[in-house]
Amino acid sequence: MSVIVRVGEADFDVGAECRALASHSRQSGAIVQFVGLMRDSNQGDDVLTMELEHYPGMTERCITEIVNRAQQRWPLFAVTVIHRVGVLQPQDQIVFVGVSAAHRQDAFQSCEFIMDYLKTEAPFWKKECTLNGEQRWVDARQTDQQARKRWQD
Amino acid sequence: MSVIVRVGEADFDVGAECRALASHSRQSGAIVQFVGLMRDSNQGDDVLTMELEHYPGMTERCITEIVNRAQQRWPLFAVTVIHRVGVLQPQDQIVFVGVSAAHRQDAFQSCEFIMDYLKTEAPFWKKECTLNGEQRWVDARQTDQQARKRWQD
Amino acid sequence: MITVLFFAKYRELLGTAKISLSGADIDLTKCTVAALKASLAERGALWCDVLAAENTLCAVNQDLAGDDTPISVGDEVAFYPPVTGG
Amino acid sequence: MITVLFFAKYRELLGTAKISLSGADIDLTKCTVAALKASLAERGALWCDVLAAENTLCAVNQDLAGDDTPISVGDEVAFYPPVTGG
Repeated sequence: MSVIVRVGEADFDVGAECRALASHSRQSGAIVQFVGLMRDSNQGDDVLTMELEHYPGMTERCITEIVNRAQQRWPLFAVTVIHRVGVLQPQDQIVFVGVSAAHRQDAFQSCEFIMDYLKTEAPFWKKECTLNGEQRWVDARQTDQQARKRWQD
Repeated sequence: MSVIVRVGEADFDVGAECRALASHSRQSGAIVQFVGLMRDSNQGDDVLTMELEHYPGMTERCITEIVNRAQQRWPLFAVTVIHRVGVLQPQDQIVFVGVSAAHRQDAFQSCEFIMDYLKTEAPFWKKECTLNGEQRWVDARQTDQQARKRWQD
Repeated sequence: MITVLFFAKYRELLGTAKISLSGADIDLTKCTVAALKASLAERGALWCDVLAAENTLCAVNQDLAGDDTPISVGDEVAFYPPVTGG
Repeated sequence: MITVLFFAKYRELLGTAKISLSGADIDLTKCTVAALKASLAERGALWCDVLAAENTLCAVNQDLAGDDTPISVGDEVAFYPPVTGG
């Protein structure tokens, strides 16, 4: 099982990440990849830029722990999680979660599981700068909490 | 809503497909991509090559119809489905399903929905050539039927 | 005239990918998938096996069809085993 | 000595990212998250708001912690609002 967790300012190359995920086993039959992008508006306001703050050290620990839990639930060959920090523009890539498994159900479920926990546990915070100059911290969404709770039933 | 359906011998570039999916809306916040790969063994036998046969014309119609049903269930910005035919080697890419939406739950669910229907309705057939020279048609899997039935409840 | 296609394992078993049937072969004025199956099954044991198999799928003009689906002159009918793509 | 970190909105509200507390500031022989919160809340209304907020999260040595979690000399404690990454 190969686990890669990267947190930093650098962008990522989805094609290269997919090839890397596929390379870990000749029994890999299913790769599921999630890419989160910055949207150009939120709550009715145009958003010009976004700044992502995190808790260095804890973010990597937290994501690695989430990936470990996913491994215990599903048979996986490889997992890659990349999360960007710093200043981002609309349509920039923010987050990548890629999973390789023998069968697609395991790949879909584990990828969604990792995203649901990342959204609710990993210490990242978004601050938006809107078109009218307002700077505001993005509020956590109740729907993300609900999405995570599904996995605990 | 942009829909691309491609069936043919040509390989595909996951990175390029991801960029294309992202380009259709500045409100796209979530891209989910499934890539199906050829495994190097099946039912305990080493597999040397695989040949994919299809029903030209009907495959494209059938996949387009599946994508239309997905669009009716979830708000999507873009969907790309690519399926290869002809002779493939282990680790070759077979199928790509990519979906772009505002929110990740819609992207995950619609991507999995499209794969589950594609696996059980689209007229493709796999023939394996094993290490010991046997040529055999791959049997349909009961688990794929069950996966599809979830969406009908 | 109707065109009948066979795919994958069925194409190999029957040794043919495509046959054409005219009004001389089958009554095309009130034809259905069930009637076509019955007519083709008369060609021999292999044909009977393929067409009677519970999981044999049929498409008429590239849409999934059932036994009651009508078939008219000019239609394209296909018989095939459960699909295994993806 | 313990280190206390604040992130995001809390860092801005309190005007500080990091403070250090010694045994002179707080009893470190039997300290918990709850005791640290109570001590910091005495610094003023803003501090009280941040530390009393129901959804304030706390990590001790980079692991999620509850009010009962013990804090010892050398620990790194962080307070932060609900996360919004991904």
